[in-house]
Amino acid sequence: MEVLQLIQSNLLTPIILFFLFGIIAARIKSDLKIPEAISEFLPIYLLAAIGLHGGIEMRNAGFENMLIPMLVAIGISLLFTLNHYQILRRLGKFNLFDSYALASTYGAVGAVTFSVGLSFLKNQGVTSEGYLAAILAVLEPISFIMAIFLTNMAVAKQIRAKKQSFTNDDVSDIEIGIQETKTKLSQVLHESITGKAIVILLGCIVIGYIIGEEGFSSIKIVFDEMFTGAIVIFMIEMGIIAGQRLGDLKKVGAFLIAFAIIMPTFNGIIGVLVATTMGLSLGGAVLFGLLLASASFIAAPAILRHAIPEAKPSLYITSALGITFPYNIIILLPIMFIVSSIAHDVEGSIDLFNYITWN
Amino acid sequence: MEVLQLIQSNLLTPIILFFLFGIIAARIKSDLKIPEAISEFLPIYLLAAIGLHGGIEMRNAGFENMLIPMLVAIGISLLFTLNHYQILRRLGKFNLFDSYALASTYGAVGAVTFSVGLSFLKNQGVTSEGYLAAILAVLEPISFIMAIFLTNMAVAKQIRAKKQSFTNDDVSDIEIGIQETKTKLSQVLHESITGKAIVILLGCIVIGYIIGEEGFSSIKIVFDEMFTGAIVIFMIEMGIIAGQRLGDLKKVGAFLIAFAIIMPTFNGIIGVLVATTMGLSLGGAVLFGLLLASASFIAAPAILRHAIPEAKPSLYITSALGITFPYNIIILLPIMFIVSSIAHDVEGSIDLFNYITWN
Amino acid sequence: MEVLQLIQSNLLTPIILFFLFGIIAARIKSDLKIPEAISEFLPIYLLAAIGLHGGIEMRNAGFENMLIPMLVAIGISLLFTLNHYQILRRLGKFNLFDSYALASTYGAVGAVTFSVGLSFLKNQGVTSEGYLAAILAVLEPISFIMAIFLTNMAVAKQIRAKKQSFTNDDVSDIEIGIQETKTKLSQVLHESITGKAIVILLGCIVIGYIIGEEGFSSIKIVFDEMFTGAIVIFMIEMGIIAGQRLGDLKKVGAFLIAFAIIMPTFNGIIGVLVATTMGLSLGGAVLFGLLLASASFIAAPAILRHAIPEAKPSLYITSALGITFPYNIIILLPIMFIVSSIAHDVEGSIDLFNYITWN
Amino acid sequence: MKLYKVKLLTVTCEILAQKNIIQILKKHNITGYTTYEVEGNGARGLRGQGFKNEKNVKVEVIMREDKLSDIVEEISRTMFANFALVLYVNDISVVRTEKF
Amino acid sequence: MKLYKVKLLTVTCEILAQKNIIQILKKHNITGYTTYEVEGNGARGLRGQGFKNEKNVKVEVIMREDKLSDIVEEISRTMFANFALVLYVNDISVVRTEKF
Amino acid sequence: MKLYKVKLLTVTCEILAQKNIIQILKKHNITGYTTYEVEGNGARGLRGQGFKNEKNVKVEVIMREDKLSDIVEEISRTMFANFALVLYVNDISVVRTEKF
Ligand SMILES: Nc1ncnc2c1ncn2[C@@H]1O[C@H](COP(=O)(O)O)[C@@H](O)[C@H]1O
Ligand SMILES: Nc1ncnc2c1ncn2[C@@H]1O[C@H](COP(=O)(O)O)[C@@H](O)[C@H]1O
Ligand SMILES: Nc1ncnc2c1ncn2[C@@H]1O[C@H](COP(=O)(O)O)[C@@H](O)[C@H]1O
Ligand code: NA
Ligand code: NA
Ligand code: NA
Repeated sequence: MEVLQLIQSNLLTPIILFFLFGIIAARIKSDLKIPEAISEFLPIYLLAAIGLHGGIEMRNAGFENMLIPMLVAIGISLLFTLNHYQILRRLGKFNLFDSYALASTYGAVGAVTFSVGLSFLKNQGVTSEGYLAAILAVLEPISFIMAIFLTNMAVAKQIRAKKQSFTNDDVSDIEIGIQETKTKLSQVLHESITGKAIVILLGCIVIGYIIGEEGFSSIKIVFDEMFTGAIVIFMIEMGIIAGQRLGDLKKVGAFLIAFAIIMPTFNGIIGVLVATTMGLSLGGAVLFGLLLASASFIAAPAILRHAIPEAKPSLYITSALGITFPYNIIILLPIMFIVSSIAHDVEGSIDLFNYITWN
Repeated sequence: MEVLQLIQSNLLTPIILFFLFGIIAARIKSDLKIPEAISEFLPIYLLAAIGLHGGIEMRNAGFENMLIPMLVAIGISLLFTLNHYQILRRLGKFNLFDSYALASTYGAVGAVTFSVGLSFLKNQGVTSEGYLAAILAVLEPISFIMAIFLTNMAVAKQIRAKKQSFTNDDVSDIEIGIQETKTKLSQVLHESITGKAIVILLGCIVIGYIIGEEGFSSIKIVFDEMFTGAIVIFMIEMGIIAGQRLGDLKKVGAFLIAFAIIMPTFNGIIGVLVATTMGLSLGGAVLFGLLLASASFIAAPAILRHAIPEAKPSLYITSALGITFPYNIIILLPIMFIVSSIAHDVEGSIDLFNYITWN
Repeated sequence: MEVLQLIQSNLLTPIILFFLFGIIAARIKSDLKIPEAISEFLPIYLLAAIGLHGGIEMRNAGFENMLIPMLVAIGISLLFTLNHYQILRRLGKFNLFDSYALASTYGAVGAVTFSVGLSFLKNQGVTSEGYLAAILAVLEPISFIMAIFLTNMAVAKQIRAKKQSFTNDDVSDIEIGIQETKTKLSQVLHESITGKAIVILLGCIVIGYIIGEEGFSSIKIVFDEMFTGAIVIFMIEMGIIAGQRLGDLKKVGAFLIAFAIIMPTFNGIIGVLVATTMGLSLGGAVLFGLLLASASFIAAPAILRHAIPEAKPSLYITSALGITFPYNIIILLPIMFIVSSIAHDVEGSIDLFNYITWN
Repeated sequence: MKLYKVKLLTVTCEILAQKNIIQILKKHNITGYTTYEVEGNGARGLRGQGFKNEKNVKVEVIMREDKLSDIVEEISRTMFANFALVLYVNDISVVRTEKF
Repeated sequence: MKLYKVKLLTVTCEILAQKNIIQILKKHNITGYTTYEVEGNGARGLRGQGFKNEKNVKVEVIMREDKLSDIVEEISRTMFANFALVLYVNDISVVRTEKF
Repeated sequence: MKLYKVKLLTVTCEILAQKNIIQILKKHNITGYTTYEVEGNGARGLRGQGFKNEKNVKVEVIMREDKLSDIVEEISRTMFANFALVLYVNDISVVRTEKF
């Protein structure tokens, strides 16, 4: 199937249609809204389902092969975060705070995006490695911690520089600054790791691993069969919020809009290729790419607002939810699927150059 | 099956029993309550399910035949609204505002009633035309717009009359009045059309039409199989609210109580017969009649409170929810089903007069 | 299967694992939380499902045999409440108010515990008598009413004693005290009986009885198939709340901790044996025992806070939810299952003494 | 617009004490009040996590000065000992004194 | 810390009247306000059970004294007759008067 | 009933700033406060749609006058620049001053 065709058929799945519907509802200023309690519950539910599914898969297939992909994911994630920072600070001329906040928003991962990816693969009849849920959990805090560490280092350096130019005898303020940085970092570390997303995800991976297919059977209807229906409801709300944010796009500016499309494409395709090289399956490579392509729009604000309060949330939320998320699930996901198909075909039969013409 | 028998068997279905249970819970002053977030979410869910179902049906069966029933429904709806007004104002001696508010409440449609109707037909093993969901969506705002238009015209006229008796040179106030009317009307129009009920209903009809049976399969468990279970839960809350309102019946008065039973019966049976004449199926005619018989108790207050603030909500909510809704789903629905059966039999085999005796 | 083995396999079921997960989430101070509307709705849903199930069973199996078990349950429940009071007041040295409050908390029943018991039996492939749901409903208020009656009597007596030592001519205050007691009692009686738990439970038993298997089929997916999935979600929240309370264990003290484990064990095993004697099935006897073993932690505070405001809720909530509930569902439930198996074996084949060695 | 001085009594207490407060108000012939659920911290610890019954509620009552003292006295006497509860009084101005 | 005297206007009304209040505020060039849903009892009976639209809302507006009178007058004139509504004014102190 | 004059500090701010406010209170040895979620509009635009984290919260603290100034100063200094936040002070009367 060709890219455009796949994009088109993806566009016509319930998940994407409900998302677009939500955007339209927001644009025409409808009062439609999923009640807060429901839209707060749905991500918990989705993460629980992802975790259980991952845990059960890991029990079935083992997780010996998990270590290398996880370490590679962490490494790439950190590299990408640094790369984002350089691009945003130097090319984009964003200030220190916004640059680090945006860099880590795009270095982090989006659990909702991952859910949509899982559903997409299910729809294509393709499976994936269960341990990717574990990688999702581990990647969550990584880029935040790095960005916060670097921001605080940079701020401390600035303070130090300023101090030295004024007086030379009084360094206690700098020490206080560094001390504060440490406190902040340990707080953020704690907040990240005990954040509900990671806790429910890791917890359910462990539970899924313990109970296996058999124990799962009694709750399968809720945590498996209703999965897509639940995403679809959540997508209405995501569409509404994204739609409300579209008005802020002018605040975001052309540079960041371009960044929010090009960067995920680059990160995602690298991800697919690296994953393929490490031996992940066709579907697994797509999800691995999606992890790297995705930006965080639920966890990010909660962490960054405390850690880098100087950064403008309107920038990082709007670009992650208003641009990157729709782009990722509508366009990039099919693209990565084709790339992964080609890459896996290559490995199997060195058919790369003939693929596009003949298939 | 005879009317009484059908009413009785309808009375013993979960939907009706849970509704009655809710009423009892309210009457004995129990603190039972469905949490607000759930009872706000359920109508959205029900409308989404109705819309998807309608859209899928329309894709399967086409919607060429939709136009005439829709135009007829709109026409009848407007006629009925005017008729209600005359009855309420002349016979019922209600003031201008209450008359128009009540007239449009009964001219409008009730989405919850429609859900119950769909479930009733499912229970009887009878299908209906998918495009009725579209008619539901279109009828929603029609009678409100008309009632508001007429109310404002009437008020403007009154103001004009008053002015002319005092001074003759100053008509600017009247112009302001008319201007205000226009503003109000365009506001109400916007509010109606972007109101969550219509938006979710129309949106889901379109989505259902696009995805069809096949695309629906992944969300079928949530939006089809759980439908009756969800209604049942919503019926508890509807029963509770209706039960709380029963105490207000004395405020409503004997005339309005009679109106709230006789009018829907008249409207509904006309609706069934007209629909049969237009060639709708047995089930379709029942739903068409139900649309005309139903009164709005969720959308109405939201619109009327702004548009005709002088009207007393205790009148129109209490009569629509406390009397007409229970009457419609418990008694009128089976009656209309019998009427539709007879009418369809007639068409097939001219058996009308023998039907009641022999069947 | 041996006790330890059964406890272990019970420990690894989703229900228990999610509960433990909730405890851990609370202990590491995660911000994970099931939104309030959901965790308020779930007990209503669970009770509705229990009621419907019970009602349908009663229609199938009749309820002629219900009377004696119900009367026996009431009698034992009252006896146990008095017994708890004596132990708490004399051995535990708690004050009058705390003693009565705790006595009735443990004399009352826990609907959540009962849900878990039903799921446990389902998992073991064992059925139970449907009328146990009715006994659950009736037991709810019994011990509260008794405890409140006794507390108020005791307080009135104290007041009288005090008065008589001061003046001899003025007894009006005592009469006021007794009058107040009566008012309080009738209030509590009304509150208990119209409390949402009992209302939904009894209502759904009646509805289940009326609709039977056939009428149930359209809502079976929601009220039967999703049951365990829903419990599992509720267990997260129960675990979180229990986990938050673990810090209060020192306030509870060693005596009450011991009481919260020994008392249910004693009550539960008595319950199993009595039920077996009355001819209940293996599963029915387990549930009967569980009713007597369970303590109330949702209904209790709502009633006791009004009826005995002097009693400390931190005592009765913490011990019932933080100690007894986990103990009951993790350890006592399997123990009672073994006891019931032995007892039922005995009846069949007098195999008691050989059972433990050979099986 | 002429404004008239009245009092605003605010009671923050555990949700299960709301009924008692409203009974006291009724006893003093006051039927107008506004309530909403809140969370809080105080001498009896953090309130608002866990069961809904363990949250707090605020009850706000606009009233004329003459009733204030008795009501405050009765709430203090009957409820301070057993319930998590804080109350305070505010001077406010309203348009329609006859409503209160 | 220097504090400046301003006014706090609080309007408690039925939820469907919130739009009207905010329109009046906008007309007087006030765009800052805080709102939250509440329940209540008053001349028009218990509000807060039943449909969400039958709850109340509180609208709180910090403003300078000069605008207060006109706004109170307009709300009184256009809304007292048809809506369940109570309003009151409070004297408060703020740090940044330029915000209001 | 004797009433004593104290202060009521009200902070309306974005939900994610609540932690900071409570930390500041703790630093000044204040552990009693009441909080609730609200929506609002102001210089930083409409707040309350969208994600829960984008709502506001009100933090209300009854305290004696002597602590007020320092706390207001610290909140102003550390938070006005980066957070959507409004604060105001009210004169109120309470029964039990020893609680605050
Ligand atoms: N200083 C205070 N300022 C504002 N609210 C308070 C204060 N102290 C207590 N509260 C509220 O009153 C409730 C009961 O207080 P307490 O009885 O001290 O636990 C708390 O949960 C808070 O909601
Ligand atoms: N005396 C009062 N104190 C506080 N709030 C009140 C009072 N009277 C009315 N209210 C509030 O204002 C709303 C409308 O009042 P009413 O128009 O009198 O029904 C009520 O539902 C309450 O929320
Ligand atoms: N004039 C005002 N009156 C009442 N609340 C306000 C006012 N201005 C701002 N607020 C509240 O304070 C929040 C933050 O304000 P701002 O920083 O101006 O965006 C708003 O979202 C409102 O909830
Ligand atoms: Na990423
Ligand atoms: Na109608
Ligand atoms: Na018990």
